[in-house]
Amino acid sequence: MATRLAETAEHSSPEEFKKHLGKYYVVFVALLCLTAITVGVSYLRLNRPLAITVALIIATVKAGMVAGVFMHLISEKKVIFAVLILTAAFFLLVLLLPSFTTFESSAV
Amino acid sequence: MDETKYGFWFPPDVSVHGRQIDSLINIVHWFMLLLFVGWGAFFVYCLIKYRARPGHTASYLPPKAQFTKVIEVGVIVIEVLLLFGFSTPVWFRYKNHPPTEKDALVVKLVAEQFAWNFQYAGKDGKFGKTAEANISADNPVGLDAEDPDGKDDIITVNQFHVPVNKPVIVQISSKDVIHSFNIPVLRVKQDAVPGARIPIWFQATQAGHFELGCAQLCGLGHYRMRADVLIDTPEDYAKWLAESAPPPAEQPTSAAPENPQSAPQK
Amino acid sequence: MSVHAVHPADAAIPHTVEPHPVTGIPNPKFGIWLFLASEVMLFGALFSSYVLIRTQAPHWPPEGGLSSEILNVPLATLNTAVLITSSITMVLAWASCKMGRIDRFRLWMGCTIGLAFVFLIIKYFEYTDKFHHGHFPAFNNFYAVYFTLTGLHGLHVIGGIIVNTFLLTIGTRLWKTDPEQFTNRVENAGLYWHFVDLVWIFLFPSLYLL
Amino acid sequence: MSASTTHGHAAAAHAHDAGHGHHELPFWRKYIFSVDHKVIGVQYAVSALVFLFFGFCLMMLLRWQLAYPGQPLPVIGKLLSESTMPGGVMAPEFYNQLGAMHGTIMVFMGIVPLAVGGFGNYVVPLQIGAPDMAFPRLNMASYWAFLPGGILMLLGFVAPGGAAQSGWTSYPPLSDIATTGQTIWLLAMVLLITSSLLGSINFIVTIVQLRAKGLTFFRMPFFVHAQFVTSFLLLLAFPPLEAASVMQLMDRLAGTSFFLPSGLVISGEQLHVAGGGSPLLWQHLFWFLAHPEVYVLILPAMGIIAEVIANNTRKPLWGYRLLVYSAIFLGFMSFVVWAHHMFMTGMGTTMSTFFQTTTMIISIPSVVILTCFIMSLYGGAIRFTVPMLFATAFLPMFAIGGLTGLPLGLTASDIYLHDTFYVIGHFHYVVAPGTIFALFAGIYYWYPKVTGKQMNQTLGKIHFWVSFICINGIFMPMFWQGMAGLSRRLYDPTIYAHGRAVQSLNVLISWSAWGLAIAQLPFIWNFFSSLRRPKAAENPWQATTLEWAAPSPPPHGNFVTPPVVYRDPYEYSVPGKAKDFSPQFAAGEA
Repeated sequence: MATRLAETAEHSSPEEFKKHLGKYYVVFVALLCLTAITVGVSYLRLNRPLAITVALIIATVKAGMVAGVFMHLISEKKVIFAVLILTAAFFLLVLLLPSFTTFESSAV
Repeated sequence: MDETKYGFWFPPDVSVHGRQIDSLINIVHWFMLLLFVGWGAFFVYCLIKYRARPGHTASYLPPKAQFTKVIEVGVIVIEVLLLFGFSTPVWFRYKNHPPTEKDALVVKLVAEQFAWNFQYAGKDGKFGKTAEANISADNPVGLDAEDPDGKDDIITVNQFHVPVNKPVIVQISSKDVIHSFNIPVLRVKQDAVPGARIPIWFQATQAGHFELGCAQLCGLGHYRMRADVLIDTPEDYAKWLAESAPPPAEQPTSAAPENPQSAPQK
Repeated sequence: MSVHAVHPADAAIPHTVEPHPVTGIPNPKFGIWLFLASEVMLFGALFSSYVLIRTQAPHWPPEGGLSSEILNVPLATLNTAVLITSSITMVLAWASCKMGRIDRFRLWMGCTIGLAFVFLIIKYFEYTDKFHHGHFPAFNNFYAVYFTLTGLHGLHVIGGIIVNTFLLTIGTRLWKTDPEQFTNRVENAGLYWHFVDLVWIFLFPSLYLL
Repeated sequence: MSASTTHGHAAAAHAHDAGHGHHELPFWRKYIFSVDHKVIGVQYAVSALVFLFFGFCLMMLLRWQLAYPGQPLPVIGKLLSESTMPGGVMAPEFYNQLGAMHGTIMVFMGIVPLAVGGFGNYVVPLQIGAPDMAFPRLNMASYWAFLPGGILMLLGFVAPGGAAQSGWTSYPPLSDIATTGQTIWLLAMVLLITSSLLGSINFIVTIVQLRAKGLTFFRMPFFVHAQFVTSFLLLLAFPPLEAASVMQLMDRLAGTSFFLPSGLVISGEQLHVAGGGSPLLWQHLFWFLAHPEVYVLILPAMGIIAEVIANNTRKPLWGYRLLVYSAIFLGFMSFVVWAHHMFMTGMGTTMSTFFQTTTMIISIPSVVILTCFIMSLYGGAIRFTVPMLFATAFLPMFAIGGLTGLPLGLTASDIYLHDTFYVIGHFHYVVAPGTIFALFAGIYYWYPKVTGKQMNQTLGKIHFWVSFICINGIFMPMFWQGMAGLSRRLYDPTIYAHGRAVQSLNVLISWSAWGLAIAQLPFIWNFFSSLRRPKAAENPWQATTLEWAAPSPPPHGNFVTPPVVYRDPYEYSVPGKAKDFSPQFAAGEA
């Protein structure tokens, strides 16, 4: 019963499936290293905009790995991507538009 | 106050930029009426002509209707015209080309729960520094007593004297909640947001006694947050300035006219 | 032919377990991704408020100094490592189900829950340390943003703990009758858990390091 | 081992009353904590109608003060407590409570649960041929998050200091320093938002995953498309308000100052908070939700109108695909227009131009949808049944609502019209003669499906005509009040000269409002008395959509045999067919 279970996923059999476990460990180590890097970079006291971009790039890479590998987004179906892209668009809207509007306000 | 001039449609317009706003509103309403009557006529025609009655059956095929596309494009064209032909130019000119502080009367306004406190620079043309710390019942704008510029400042509560035919800049702020500086006859409205000082300007074209109201809900006294707007001829304005100027130096606190409002409750 | 041991109403709902022929996913996975989409908007609004308040503030943190001096960065780095580890143990718990090893599942899921508790305990120390110095959320907007964002994230961690504990204890009964549905449930709990880790991955640098 | 094909399983569920193959549910599991989408739909609809009526009564009280400022209310004035109506005369803070709670109750506890919770839950699974919603227990959870939220909101009235009184928009700093009623408002809002969030997940998964065989995306009735777009609005727009409510709760309870700028002086004393917050932040997050929210109010109504118009013109909808694309475009655009509510907060020229442009763009899909509806009348054989009366009245009323949005969307004219009674007239025309008339049409249209009994048509016509006259009597004069410059939310408008000039209109509006209340009596009587009328025909309106394939009222599991869809949703008057309607579920020759 367990073997048939494994077939439903794209991996063929438990042994086959075990080979795929390797990538999770790789991602795990990569995440720890990137965390160390981002903390290390923060000690360099870079100027404000550079520090923000570096930290954001590292965080996005880490997030990409978690989402892509751990959450199997790489092999996910089209309908999930459609929802996520729509959400990403509105996420950016809610993140940036209020600040732009307040920044440009004519308050003296 | 001449009550007869207020009716169902626009109240009198006594500001320079008011004419553009009124014309835009009128044009938009003509466009709306045109659309509504056109739609309405076709709508009623369909209801009558295609009502169910013996011998009349519905037609399965949709009518070949090109004219809806024409109407659609027409609506889009008119909206673009309204937007970039009328609204944005008026708004850009209003926001980006205010009168310079040199030739305009600058008035600082601090709205509070249920009263408007106006601060005029007085003869020296300079405003005294104000700080929230020294706001009290008889010092509503928190004028700094030691500051020499502030000695001749005139503080009025719910009395807004403005010279006619002269640009006026009002720097609007609030000390507690959001209010909204609204003078319908001058076609002026601006939220008074605490923590920010937002300038607006207008130029009155006609002397008279008008009203200023609060347009943003600000608590239980929101409805009675009314002030008198007195657009004076130059002589009257000069006379008022002289009368209400605080007596020179030895009087430290500004002799603001007694605050008619009782201490405003929260 | 074992009928689902699930609620009778569920039995009649197609695609509760087997994927939909067109979309290729079962209902619960689609549902959890939609839930994560709404969570993205929730934390998006909180980050938007953080960005707006911070750009408006004359200087940040209001009392001067650097956020990395006020907040304990080494402890937070450890916390990030704890959460990342709990993510990998979650994946291994799911993988154990895939390989039919319910005992390994219990081990890895237990680790995930344990690490989640470690995360909360570290947060507890961080919070109490600030409270000792009188730095409550009302102290200034830096602490208000810090406590609100990490507090709400903490609540999500607690939510994850509750779901994972259910799966580890009562939930495993489903393994005997319908292992495939149980594996899907573990996977969906995993998706939620990775999302909570993902939020922390953005929260950590923006609050502590910038 | 995998479970038998669930379709076969559902087929076994043909027993009319008992559930399929399992024991009969106890009363409380069948009607109170039920997981059947139909029972939950009725629960949502009935509680929403009760809340709607309560919100309506608040408005009737409020109208007394506006029509006769300062005069004691004859009877009811004595009944209410001294703190709210001292000596029968309404206190200003109670007036603000009535205004704030009227808005909140009608929007979040009246129309959304009726349109999405009630109609959506009941009709969508039936119209796509599904046995139930994708997550029945999540569906139950969403109702049982809604009801406590609704009751908690009403409990605000007994809180010390009364209910929330900072408007349904609760702008800080006023809402931050308000009495405890505001905290209750925030907690109730979090519950209501969670309910809508859970509901929207259920709808999207159901519509995508559980459609019957043959029911492709463009064969779904427009009502299902409208609910699909509405669910995405609920899913993605609500969380930011939940975050803002959490922040305002922190402001009020933990003393933070997210929305409190520094240096506030409240009634004479310094406010001892850290400061540095921004009041406009709340407005951004609130209107980020509230504008998609108003499209959540109108889209299901458009869905109902499409169903009723197609059925009663005996003709396929004109431009069905145009309608679907417009609804989707409307849903997307509703996320980028929100700041046209904030033109007067000192906004710069670039952002105000951006939001003016998006506001003009969003008017296009509404115009297209309305044109499609009116073109659907052309060439039909229009039966003026009661649902059709309401749907016919919806079209011009919604047109007035939409058109009066134009001067408000342009910044220059908004300077004058912002926060006046013109705005009140604008959004009420879209919501009252718009959405509520569509919901009445829906009730009359689907009542035979829900109860198996037809409602009395003459009582329906009386209800329609009196409501139609009174509702226009209420909202049309408001445009003139707005043009005269009368601000909204004023406890006593006669303080201002331009208020006194239009005070006579206030009396007309108030009497129309009380007339509208009387007009609802025949409806309420009709709604309950029709339960005892004889059994109606299986498909009384001779409709083509899938919900009429199931018996009325449908058993648990809905369809006797899972329906198969053969054609488009509105195949009426197909040439060469015996009957003038060919249902989607009927095989080839019907």
